[in-house]
Amino acid sequence: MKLSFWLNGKQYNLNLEPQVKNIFVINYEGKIFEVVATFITEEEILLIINNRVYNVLVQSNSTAHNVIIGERKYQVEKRASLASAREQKIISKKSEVKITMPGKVVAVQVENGAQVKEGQAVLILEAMKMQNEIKAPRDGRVANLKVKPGDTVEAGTVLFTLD
Amino acid sequence: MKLSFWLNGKQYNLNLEPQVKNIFVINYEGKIFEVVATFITEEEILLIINNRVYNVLVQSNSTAHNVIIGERKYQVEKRASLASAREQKIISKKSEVKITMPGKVVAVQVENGAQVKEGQAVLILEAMKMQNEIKAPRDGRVANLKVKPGDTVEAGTVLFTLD
Amino acid sequence: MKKFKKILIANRGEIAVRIIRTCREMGLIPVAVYSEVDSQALHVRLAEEAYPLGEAAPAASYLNIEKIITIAKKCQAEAIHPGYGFLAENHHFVRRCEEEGIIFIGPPSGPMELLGLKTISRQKMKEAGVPIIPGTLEPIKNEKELIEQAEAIGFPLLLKASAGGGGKGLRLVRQKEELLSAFRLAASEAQASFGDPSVYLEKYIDEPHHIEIQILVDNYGQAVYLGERECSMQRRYQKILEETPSPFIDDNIRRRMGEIAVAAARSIGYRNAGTVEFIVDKNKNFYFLEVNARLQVEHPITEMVTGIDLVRAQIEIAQGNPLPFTQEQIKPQGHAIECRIMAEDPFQNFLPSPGKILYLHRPGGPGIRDDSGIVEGYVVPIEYDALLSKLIAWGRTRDEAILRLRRALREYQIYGIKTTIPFFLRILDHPDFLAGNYNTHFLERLEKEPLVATDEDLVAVIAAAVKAYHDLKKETSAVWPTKSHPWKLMGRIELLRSRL
Amino acid sequence: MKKFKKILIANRGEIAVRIIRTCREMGLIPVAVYSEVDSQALHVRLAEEAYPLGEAAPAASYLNIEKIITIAKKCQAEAIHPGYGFLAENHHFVRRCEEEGIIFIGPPSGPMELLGLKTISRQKMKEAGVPIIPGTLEPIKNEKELIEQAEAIGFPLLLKASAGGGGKGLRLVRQKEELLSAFRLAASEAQASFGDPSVYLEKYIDEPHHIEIQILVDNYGQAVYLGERECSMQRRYQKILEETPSPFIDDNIRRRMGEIAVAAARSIGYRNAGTVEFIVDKNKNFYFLEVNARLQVEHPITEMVTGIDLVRAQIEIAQGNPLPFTQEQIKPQGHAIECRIMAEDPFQNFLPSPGKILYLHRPGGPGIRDDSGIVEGYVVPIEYDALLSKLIAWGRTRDEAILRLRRALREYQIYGIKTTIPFFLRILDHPDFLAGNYNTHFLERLEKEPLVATDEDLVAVIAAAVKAYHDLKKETSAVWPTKSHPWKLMGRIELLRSRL
Repeated sequence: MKLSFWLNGKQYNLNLEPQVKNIFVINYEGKIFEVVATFITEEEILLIINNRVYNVLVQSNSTAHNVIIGERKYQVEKRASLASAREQKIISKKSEVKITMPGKVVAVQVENGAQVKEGQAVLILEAMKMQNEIKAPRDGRVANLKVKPGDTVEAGTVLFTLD
Repeated sequence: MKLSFWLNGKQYNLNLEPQVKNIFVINYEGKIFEVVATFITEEEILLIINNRVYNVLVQSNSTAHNVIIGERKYQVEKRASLASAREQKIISKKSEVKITMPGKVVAVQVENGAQVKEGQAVLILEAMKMQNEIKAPRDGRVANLKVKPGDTVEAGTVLFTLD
Repeated sequence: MKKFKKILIANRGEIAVRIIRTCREMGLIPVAVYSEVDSQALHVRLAEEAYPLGEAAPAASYLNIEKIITIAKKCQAEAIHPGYGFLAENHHFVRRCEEEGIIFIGPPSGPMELLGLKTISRQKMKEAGVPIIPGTLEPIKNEKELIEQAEAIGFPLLLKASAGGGGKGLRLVRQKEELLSAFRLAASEAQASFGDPSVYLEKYIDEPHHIEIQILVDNYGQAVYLGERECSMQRRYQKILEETPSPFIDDNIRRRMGEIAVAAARSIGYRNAGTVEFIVDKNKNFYFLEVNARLQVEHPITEMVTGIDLVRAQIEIAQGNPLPFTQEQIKPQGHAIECRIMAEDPFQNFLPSPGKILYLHRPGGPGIRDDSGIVEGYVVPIEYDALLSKLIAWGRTRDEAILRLRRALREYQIYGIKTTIPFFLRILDHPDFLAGNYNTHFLERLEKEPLVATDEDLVAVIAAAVKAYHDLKKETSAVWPTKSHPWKLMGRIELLRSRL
Repeated sequence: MKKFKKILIANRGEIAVRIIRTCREMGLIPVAVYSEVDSQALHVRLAEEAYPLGEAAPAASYLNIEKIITIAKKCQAEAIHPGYGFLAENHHFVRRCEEEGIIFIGPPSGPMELLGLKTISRQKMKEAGVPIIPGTLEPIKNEKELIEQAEAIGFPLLLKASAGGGGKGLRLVRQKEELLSAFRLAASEAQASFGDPSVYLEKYIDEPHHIEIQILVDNYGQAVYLGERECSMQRRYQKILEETPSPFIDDNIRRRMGEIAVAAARSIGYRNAGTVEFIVDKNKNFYFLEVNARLQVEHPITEMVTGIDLVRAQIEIAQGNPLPFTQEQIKPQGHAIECRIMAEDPFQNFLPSPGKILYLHRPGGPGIRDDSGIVEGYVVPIEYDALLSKLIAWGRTRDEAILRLRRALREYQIYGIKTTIPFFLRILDHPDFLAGNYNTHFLERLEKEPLVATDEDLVAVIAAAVKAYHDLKKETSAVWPTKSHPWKLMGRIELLRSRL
C-alpha cells in the first residue's frame, strides 16, 4: 500500500506491506524498515522499528495524524495542500474556534462584532478548578458568539467564528 | 427476584431487587442490605454492602459460585441436592478427573484398571517449570486413562475416570 | 491518650488513598466518602467503609460540612482527616468538629483562623522574630496611604489580598503609574473571591525561590522540623515539581530556616503537621510567606528522605501521643523528587483533559513511589482538580533521583486522556534543572524555548502509516463483515487507497 | 576502565525489567531479547532495542547460547546481563562470552564451573575455613562406602547430587533401612537430571533456617557483605517470601556470617555480585550450603535497607570500577520483606495458572516497591516459571514492614488468572510469622492448618446473588436484542427465574 504524508513541510512517500500477524515492511526511499506494531489501545502503539522500541501515541483526525513520542509532538499531515497552506500562513478567511475540552463559561471578554487581535482572550472557561483563556487564533472580527457566563459547553462546541 | 443458595450446609433464601444503575436491595430473613456493585471484569466485583467495601472474585460454574474474599474461598452452591450430597459424603460412583490447567504429561504412575487410594498420584503434569501430581480424588479403579508421557493436554481435558 | 478505631477521610483522589493506606497500616478503619462521579474511584475501592455524598459539585459533596459531620457521627468515626484542599483549612469546619467532639486531624480552629488572615499572621510572625517580606502590616485604608506606603517600600511591589491566597487578588506593580489601577483591580478581585476587598503591600522579591519547611508539633509543645522542600518549579503560581534537599541552600540556612519555622508555629499555638513557606531571594535571605495548616501535596519527598510516615505522625499527634522522635534523630538521607502528573494537555496550553482512563500502567522498581488516585476504567471528573498522580523518586544523590524519575516517567502509561508527562520529560532534560539552577521563573522561560529538533521525524511518519493502515482495516471490516467476497473488499480498499 | 554503551539482557519477565531500569538510570542502552510468546511483554516495552529469539521453548530461545551471542554481536552490545535462571549460572555460556570478547556481568567461567560441582566446592570451602555441613567430601563410590559413611554421620541424613541442585537427586533418609533404596533412587534421578549419577552425604539439620549473605567483589579483590536475607519461608524447596534482617540471628552471628561469606568468595577467585547460602541450625550454628553465582531473585530487600542498587553495582564491577563503598559505609536501615507473587492457584494445591491478564492494578504509596514483569493484556505463558511480580515493603521496623506488605497485597488486583496473593495474606496473619518464629518447616505446617471461620458467609452469598443476577441479565440481553418486546423479555426472565 502506498502512503504519502507531510511533516514539517517535507513529503514522505512510503510503501507499506503487511506481513504475518502484526508485522509490516515499510519501504521509504529504498530503505527497508521492519515494523512490529502492537496496539495497546486504539491510539497507543508499541512499535518495534528495525529492532528499536518506541511507545507512541497517534491521534488521527481528518487532516493529520498527531504523533507523540516522549516529550515531542509531530503533526504528520495527510494532504499536501493544508501542509503547504500552513507553510505559507494562508488560513481560510472564516474560521471556527472550537473547544477540545468540556467546561463552564466563566466570562465573555468581547462582544459579537468586536475586532480582536491574535492571542487576545475572547472567553474564559473553567474546568478542573482552573480558568483557561480562549484566545483568538488570529486577528479578525468575532461572530456567532452565543455562549454566556454560566453556560456549560461540551467538547467540540464551536464557541465563536472569526470573519 | 428470589434466589436460593447453600453454603457450608446452610440454606440462604434471598430476595434481590435491582434499583437504579448498579444498586440492589437484598432482603435476607427480614434484614435489608443495600448493595452497590461495580463489575471490574466479568468475575471481579467491587461490592459496597451497607457501606462496607469488599473486593470479591466470583467464578461461577453450573453448580456453584466460588467466591474469594481476601484469603478465603467460599463455595456458594446453587442447588441443595449437591450440597447435601456433599454433606453426606455421597459422591456419584463414576467420576471424571479433569485438569484445570494446560500442561505436559511427564509421567503416568498407574495403568488403566489399577485400584488407587484417595490422594494417590496417578499422573505427573508439567507447566510453568513445575511438576504437579494429579491425585485420585477418592478410592477407586482407574479407567479411560488415555494420555501418555509427552502428551500436551488442554485445560478441561478429562485425564481419567474413577469407577 | 486516645486510641482511634475509625477515621473518616473527608477528601478524594490520591490524598484520600494516601491516608487510607496509613490507616490500614495502623490497624484503623478508614471510611471514605464519595460523590456520585467517584463511586468507582480508587479511594472507595481501598476503604473499609464508603458513604455517598450525592452530586458531584464540590459545594454539595466534599465541601458540605454538615453532610460530612453527619456521616462521621453515623459511622462512629472518632476523627476526621481532611487531606489538603476542600475543607482542610476551613476553620468553620474545624470548629464544627470541635463542637461535635470529633477530633480534627490538624491544628485547632484558633490558629487555623489566624493563619487565614494574611496581615494578622504577618504581624504575629514579626512579633515572634520571624523575618517577613518588607511591606505593610495592615490592609491599605485609602489611596493616599497606598501611594505613601508604595513609595516607602519601592517598586516593583506586590498587592495581595488580606483574606486569602492562591493568586486571587494578587497584582505585580512594576512602576508607580500602574499602582492605582492595579489597586482597584486587586481590591475588586479580593472582594469577589473572599468577600473582603482589603489588600496590603509587599516588596517584590526578584528571582525568588520558594522553599518550605515541614514541621510537626505535638499536643505537649514538642516540635521538630523535617528539612526543607524546594518548590520553585511553578506554573501559574502552582507547584508542579518539588525536591528535597533544595539544591539552592546550604546546611547553615537549612538549620536556621528550620528553627525559625518551629518558632513561628509555637508562637501561634500551632499543633499537628504543618508547612512554613518562605520566599528566598537570590542572596539567600529568607522571608516568611505563609503557613499551610495541613498535610502538603508534596509531603512524600520528606517521607522518602526521613523514612517517617507523616500521615501516621499526624494521626498519632491527634490521638495525643507525644512525638516519638527528637530533632537529633531526624537524619534525612539521599534525595527525593516528586512530579505532579496532571490531566492537562501540555501541547495545547495545558488545557484540562478530563475523561475515561482506557489503559493504565504505572512504573515501579527501585527508588520509585507512586501515589496515584486513579484506576483504569475511572472517568476523571471535570469537577475537581486535575492531579492524577504523584510520582516520587528517591536516589542516593540528586543525579540518581533525577535519572530514576526520568526512566519512571517514560514507563508511565496513562491512556485515554492527556497528561503532563511529556512536559516533565522536558524539565528533566533541561541543563539548568540538571545543574540545580532554577527559581520560580524557570517554567515561564522554558515554555518560550523551542523544542530541540530530533531525528525521529521518520519514526513519526512510520507511526502514522501504521495507524492509517490500522484505521483503514478497522473501517473496511466494519463496513463489510467477513462473509463478503474478498474481491469486494479489495475493491473497497482500492477505493480507499485513492482517497488517501 | 571500560564504559559500556549497550547491554544485552539475556532474560525475560521481572528480572529483565529490573535490569533494564538500571540500564536506563545509568544512561546505558538496554537491549531485550524475546521469544514469540513474549512480543508484548513488559521487558520488550521498556527496552531501547528488542530482538526476537523465535519459538517459545526455552531451549530454542532464552537458553539458546549461540542465538544470544549472535544478537549481542549484531547489536554491538559490549556486555550481557544474564539475570537469574536460564543461562545465569551456565559456565559454557560464560566461556562463550569470554571467547567472543563480550563481558559477562557475573563471575568468570572458572569459579562458575567450580561452584556447580557441589562436592568440589565443599572441599574448597573446608580448606578456606568455611564451616560446612558434616558429611562426605567426595561422591560415594559404592554401597559399602555408603553404609560406612552413613553410620559415621548418623541419621537422619541427606543424599544429594554432586552435579547440581534444585531438589533433583535429593533424598532425606531418616533411618538405616531406607538408605540403600534411597541411594539408588537419588543416583538415578541425578543421572537423569545432570547426566552424572554421583551423590554425596550430608547430615540432616533439623528445624533449619535458610539464611544467605549478599556479597559484592570487584576486579581488584575488594569485597563487602551487605547483610543477610532470611529465606526460610519455603514451599517445595522454593523460597516464596524473604526478609532482612533475619528475626532469628543477632549482630554477632550476622557479622561472622558476613566475614565468612567474603572469605568463601575470595578463596575461589569470585567476582561481581553473589550470594552465599547457609543452613543455620536451631542453636544458631551455621554451615555453608552453596554460592548462587548471580543476582538473586530476592535482591531487592537488600537494596531497600542499604539504598544500594545491586544491578548498578554489578554493571560497575563488570566495567572495571572499584567498589565505591567500604564495609563500614554499608549501614542497613529499617526492615524489608518481599513476597513472590506466582501464577498459581492457592485454593487448588498451587496448580499453575497461565493465561491472559484481563485487569491489573498494582499497589503503591509509602514504603512499597513493585518489581513486576507483567502488563495488562499480557498472556502469561505456560513455558516459563510462574513468577509474576515481587512485592517489597520497607518499614522502620519489622512490624511496619509487615503491615505495609499486608495492606499492599490487599490493594493488588491481578484479574484473569489465579495468583498466590490470598496465600500470602494467610502467612502475614499468622501469629508465628508475626513473632518472627518460623523455619523452613513453617509452610508445610501452615498448609495443614484449617482456615479460621469468619462471619463473611453472608457477604459471599450476597456476592453470589449479584453475580447470578449479572449473568442472567447478560444471558437474556444476548438472546434477545433490545428491539424485542419487553413482555417477551419479561417472560424469558420469568422462565429463567423458575430454573434457579
